[in-house]
Amino acid sequence: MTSPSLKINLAGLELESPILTGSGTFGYGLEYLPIIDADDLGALVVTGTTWEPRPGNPPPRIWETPSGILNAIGLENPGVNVFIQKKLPQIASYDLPIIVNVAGNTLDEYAQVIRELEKAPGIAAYELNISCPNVRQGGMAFGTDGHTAAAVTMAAKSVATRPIIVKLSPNVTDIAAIALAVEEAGADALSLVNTFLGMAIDIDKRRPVLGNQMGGLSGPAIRPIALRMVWQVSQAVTIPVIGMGGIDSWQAALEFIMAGATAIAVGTAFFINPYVAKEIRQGLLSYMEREHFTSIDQLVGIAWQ
Amino acid sequence: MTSPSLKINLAGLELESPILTGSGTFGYGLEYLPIIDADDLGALVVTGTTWEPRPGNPPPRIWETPSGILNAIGLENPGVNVFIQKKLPQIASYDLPIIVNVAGNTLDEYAQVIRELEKAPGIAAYELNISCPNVRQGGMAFGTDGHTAAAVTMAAKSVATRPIIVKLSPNVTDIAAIALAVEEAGADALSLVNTFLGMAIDIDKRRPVLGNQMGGLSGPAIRPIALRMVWQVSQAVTIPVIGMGGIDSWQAALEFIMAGATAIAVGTAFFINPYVAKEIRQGLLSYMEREHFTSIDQLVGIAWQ
Amino acid sequence: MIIEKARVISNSEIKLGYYFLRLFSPKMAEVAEPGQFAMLRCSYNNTSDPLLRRPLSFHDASWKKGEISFLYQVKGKGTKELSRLVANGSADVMGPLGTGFRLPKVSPGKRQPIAIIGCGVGVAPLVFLASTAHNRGYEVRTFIGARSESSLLVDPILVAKSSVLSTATEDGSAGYHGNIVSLLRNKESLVAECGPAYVCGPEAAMAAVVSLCTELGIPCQVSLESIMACGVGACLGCTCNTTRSPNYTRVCTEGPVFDGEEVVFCD
Amino acid sequence: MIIEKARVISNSEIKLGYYFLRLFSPKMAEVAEPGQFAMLRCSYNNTSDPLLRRPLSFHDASWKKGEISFLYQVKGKGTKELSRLVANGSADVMGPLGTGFRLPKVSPGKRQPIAIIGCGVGVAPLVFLASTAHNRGYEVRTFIGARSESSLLVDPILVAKSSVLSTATEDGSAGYHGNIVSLLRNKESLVAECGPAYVCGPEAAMAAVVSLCTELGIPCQVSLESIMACGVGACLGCTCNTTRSPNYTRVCTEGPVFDGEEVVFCD
Ligand SMILES: Cc1cc2nc3c(=O)[nH]c(=O)nc-3n(C[C@H](O)[C@H](O)[C@H](O)COP(=O)(O)OP(=O)(O)OC[C@H]3O[C@@H](n4cnc5c(N)ncnc54)[C@H](O)[C@@H]3O)c2cc1C
Ligand SMILES: Cc1cc2nc3c(=O)[nH]c(=O)nc-3n(C[C@H](O)[C@H](O)[C@H](O)COP(=O)(O)OP(=O)(O)OC[C@H]3O[C@@H](n4cnc5c(N)ncnc54)[C@H](O)[C@@H]3O)c2cc1C
Ligand SMILES: Cc1cc2nc3c(=O)[nH]c(=O)nc-3n(C[C@H](O)[C@H](O)[C@H](O)COP(=O)(O)O)c2cc1C
Ligand SMILES: Cc1cc2nc3c(=O)[nH]c(=O)nc-3n(C[C@H](O)[C@H](O)[C@H](O)COP(=O)(O)O)c2cc1C
Ligand code: FES
Ligand code: FES
Repeated sequence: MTSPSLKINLAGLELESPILTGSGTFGYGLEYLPIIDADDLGALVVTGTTWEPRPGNPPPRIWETPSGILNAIGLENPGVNVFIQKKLPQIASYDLPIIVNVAGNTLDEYAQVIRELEKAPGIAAYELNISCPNVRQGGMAFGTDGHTAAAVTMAAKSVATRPIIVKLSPNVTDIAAIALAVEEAGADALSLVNTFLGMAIDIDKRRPVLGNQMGGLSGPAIRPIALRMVWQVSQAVTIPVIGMGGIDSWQAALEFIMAGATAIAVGTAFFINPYVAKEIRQGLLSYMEREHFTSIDQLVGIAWQ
Repeated sequence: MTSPSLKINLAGLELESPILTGSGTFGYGLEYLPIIDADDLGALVVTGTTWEPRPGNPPPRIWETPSGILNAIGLENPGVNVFIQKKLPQIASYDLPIIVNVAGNTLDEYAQVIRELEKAPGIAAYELNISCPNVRQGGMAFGTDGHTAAAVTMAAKSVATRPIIVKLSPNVTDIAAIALAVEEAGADALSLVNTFLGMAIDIDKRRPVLGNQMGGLSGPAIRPIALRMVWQVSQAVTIPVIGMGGIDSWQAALEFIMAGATAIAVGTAFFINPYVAKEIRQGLLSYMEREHFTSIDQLVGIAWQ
Repeated sequence: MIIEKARVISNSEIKLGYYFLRLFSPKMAEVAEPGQFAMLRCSYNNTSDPLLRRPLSFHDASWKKGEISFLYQVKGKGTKELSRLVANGSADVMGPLGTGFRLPKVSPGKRQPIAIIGCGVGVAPLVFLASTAHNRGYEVRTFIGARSESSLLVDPILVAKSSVLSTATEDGSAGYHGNIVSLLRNKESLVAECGPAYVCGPEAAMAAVVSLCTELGIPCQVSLESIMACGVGACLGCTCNTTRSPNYTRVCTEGPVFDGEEVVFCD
Repeated sequence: MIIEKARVISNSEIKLGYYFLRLFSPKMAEVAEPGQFAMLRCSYNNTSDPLLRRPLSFHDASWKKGEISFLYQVKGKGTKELSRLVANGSADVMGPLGTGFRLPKVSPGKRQPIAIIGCGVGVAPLVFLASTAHNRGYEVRTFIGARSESSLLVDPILVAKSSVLSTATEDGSAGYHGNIVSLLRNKESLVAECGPAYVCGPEAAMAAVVSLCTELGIPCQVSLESIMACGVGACLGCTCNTTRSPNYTRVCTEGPVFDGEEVVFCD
């Protein structure tokens, strides 16, 4: 018997593995790729990129909570031009499809960043971050309303020749409705979820712990909610869904795939276990062999089919 | 020096302690009150009560997740009449203010249940459950829209002589807006949060784990999100807020109070540690003594004041 | 009901993946009854994963020694944490909980035979029952099944208290070659004389044994499992389907022991 | 950078609340440098609270023995979990990480004095530095401060490698009565001759020592702390304010050791 296949087609991209990196948790890959096996990954989703360089939020930026972390990085990044000139050539050497996470303050800024990225080679797709909870104009406002979410999507589509993945915010009443609006606006794929807006208070200082007061909650704590959203959205739309939120094992990855995710992304878990992508890949393969699945596609959405 | 005071006034109710029980996690108090010290509690919030008896959802109803649990009890309860005749007289012996959590399928049902409860003695207030995620018509639909939330509140106010506390759903885009709508509709206090809609998948059976497919996530996992909501809501409204979501220690309770909660409720933590209310009470008192606060009121919202 | 941090007397791996935990808890030892259980906290130092306590049946309780014991299989993260308990450390334990086994009334002077039927780690609660029954003058006939030798738990107390002890494994690696039902059929005459049969094991095995008991015309009691949050009846999370009441029944309070015929097994 | 499950050689409480952890990790022992750190996983068996690894500086590393060691204070749930590690168990460790201390270039034959200034558990990373410096021919002058005797960590290696070792406690329960700055002022002539001063301790103490060094005209290096998620530079979570770059600087990668004058201490 030939070994089962983990290949997927994601909005036209042929990926060798359904395991992606969560934007912002893997930097530009330059820290982790030297120590892990790039073959375990299907694509690299890099840190949120904006037009101008951004300094990010004041520290502290990270706070641990039960089974989760709050982060308030605040989209620190060197801006799209430095990204193209300095970072992109370095990542290119790893021969992985690169998906650039794009953020902006205005509709125009999203389009502007993408226009710039269009000129650069070696980018597979864009992921629109309309869901960053950590900067006032960091996107979350765009992601919590169907109309604006659709507007950003259209603005991006109108300038992009590469696929547009829209990353949804979980801080909404009806994520399926927003997913549908974004699909109608032309999105090629969806990714969900970004972090949940949360906070912690330092009871000695009697002030919020984070420099930015609020931050985004990620990690295993949010997994049950993220999974529910993937379940709802993947049944509502026809475009593929990239599922994420607290995935730290092959079992958790499989839950998301069975709930309807075509691909999954690992974020916070890399911090604790840089080998997690390999463990997930091997776990999925063993499961498929044991249960006689030949292609990972057969498992996508199997829990509601 | 006299010892600091934990007394609070909650929508006209004078409570000896700001520590309440989360509805549905403490039954009718009959299991826990015999083994703990009732004096640690300010009031007893009993399980959701509906007009008709409800059998609840098929098992499994509970599933543990990282630092949280999913529950899909489905409002199992004997109905308002059995509650009044059988349960209420039993609880009354503990001499604690009793807050009845009320749920219904329709606006009328909420009113109908309250009308019935109005006839019974020994009830301090009502908590409207417009946020139960576990039954199709269990309230969450009422709690995710400002207009319907206001309508339920008005329906309840029109028949109630006792204070109305409205329990908000966290499964919304803008919880402060819903809080405001409910305040305008006449609510005397707010409680938040109810559970987050979530799910888990059994990868062996390839089906959702819970009999009801989805359930409500509670426990420490949700604390950062719940705290953020209490922070936002308590700054938006002028009525008092009862904060809850993952409180399992005096430090966590204090975070909610500093974020603006006049009272707090403990839910899931009772399952693990039935003595948690005492630990919270003693911890708050020691903190206040150490830091020279004379009344817990002085700490309410101190983190944003 | 008692909640306390009890001193660990010992916690040792008696067979690969199976642990035997002894706690010093005189108060609980005095009141615990066979078939009742305790909820053990698995997280310490303010950590919250694993969050919930885990239910374990009393394997034995001795008011003389002030000791309670548990026999458990390491399954997931809760029992894995329990396996890290060390002698003289402490275990946060809450119990006794639930409604245990009921022994039949017998005519004076009669040595009533009862059947103890356990599969895998289902043997755990039956040990306490066997020794209690034996001490009260019943004759204990024990039938133990397991997938294979590695999960066959032949407890020394059971051996000591039983007049008959038969074992079976599905793969034939020890005892009779076959599942628990075929073992019981093989010993049918011994079983059919018994007052109640007391059954604990995987749900499918219990369902099959209940059918057999009905066929043989003997009453039986089963100890059910269910995922539990509170363990005391407050959360309504552990309900199972029975013919007893109009609605669901709480395993932690009305159970975990039920009459075989009132349980609605799902298949 | 290495990630491995290293065998625990020992993990013992050397002083109330302070532990000394020795791991067998030949690969890490060979490359670790003074001032670098490792990230230790505190949760096992798929539990996720505490979630993040915890950063600990190398207290020592011996490529000869294939051993690395850590000196840590139990603060919260992560270090509490670490304190449960037992000999022959394993610890999941990732390192070496970060940029460590830099020793000054010295003219051949000269025995350059350096100052080692540690407060509380801030002593931990300085031990490795002291022995390395001593072995490379520097003269090590050591100044240790603490709130009181119970948190004064006078490490035997430090004692052995230092030509001068002075201690101070704020409450006077041991050594000089006063804080670290007043101790240094008291020994000003000894300090002022030093090549860099190497400082580690609470932020306020480090800020005060940096001022003093500026005043005395000697360079200094400080080891900063920050809450870290990844420890490798990927998450941008650990940044601190420095004069070095236009933006924030990562403590885990550009640091944890910085030149005293480039750090912007917040007060
Ligand atoms: C009344 C009662 C008495 C019990 N007595 C014993 C005993 O004496 N010895 C013994 O070894 N086991 C006993 N069990 C089962 C034991 O409680 C579970 O094996 C244990 O809770 C699993 O926890 P875990 O964290 O190791 O596994 P988890 O990681 O939580 O789960 C592993 C597997 O066990 C199942 N499971 C999880 N929690 C429970 C639960 N509360 N009840 C049943 N299944 C569960 C899950 O569905 C999963 O498939 C008893 C259960 C009950 C309800
Ligand atoms: C580069 C570096 C090297 C270190 N070396 C040592 C060492 O050799 N010995 C030693 O005892 N300690 C050292 N620390 C500090 C140690 O990492 C923290 O004490 C530890 O992470 C606390 O974890 P906890 O779970 O016990 O406490 P928690 O419950 O997480 O927190 C307790 C307190 O510690 C603070 N804290 C939490 N995480 C960190 C963190 N990552 N860094 C700083 N403060 C934190 C919190 O704000 C809180 O006030 C070092 C820190 C860094 C950044
Ligand atoms: C430190 C950190 C930085 C992040 N930065 C970004 C970002 O720049 N853009 C983005 O779309 N999502 C960002 N995220 C969200 C993650 O990509 C992911 O959606 C989220 O963390 C949930 O997945 P997880 O639980 O596996 O981490 C960030 C998350 C973390 C923890
Ligand atoms: C088992 C269970 C049953 C619950 N039943 C109700 C209910 O009947 N009515 C209600 O308003 N909330 C109900 N809740 C929600 C809790 O009251 C509380 O809002 C929520 O669990 C968050 O708090 P916690 O994290 O402290 O548990 C229930 C929660 C649990 C875990
Ligand atoms: S476990 Fe809570 S009612 Fe049974
Ligand atoms: S801890 Fe992640 S960048 Fe420093």
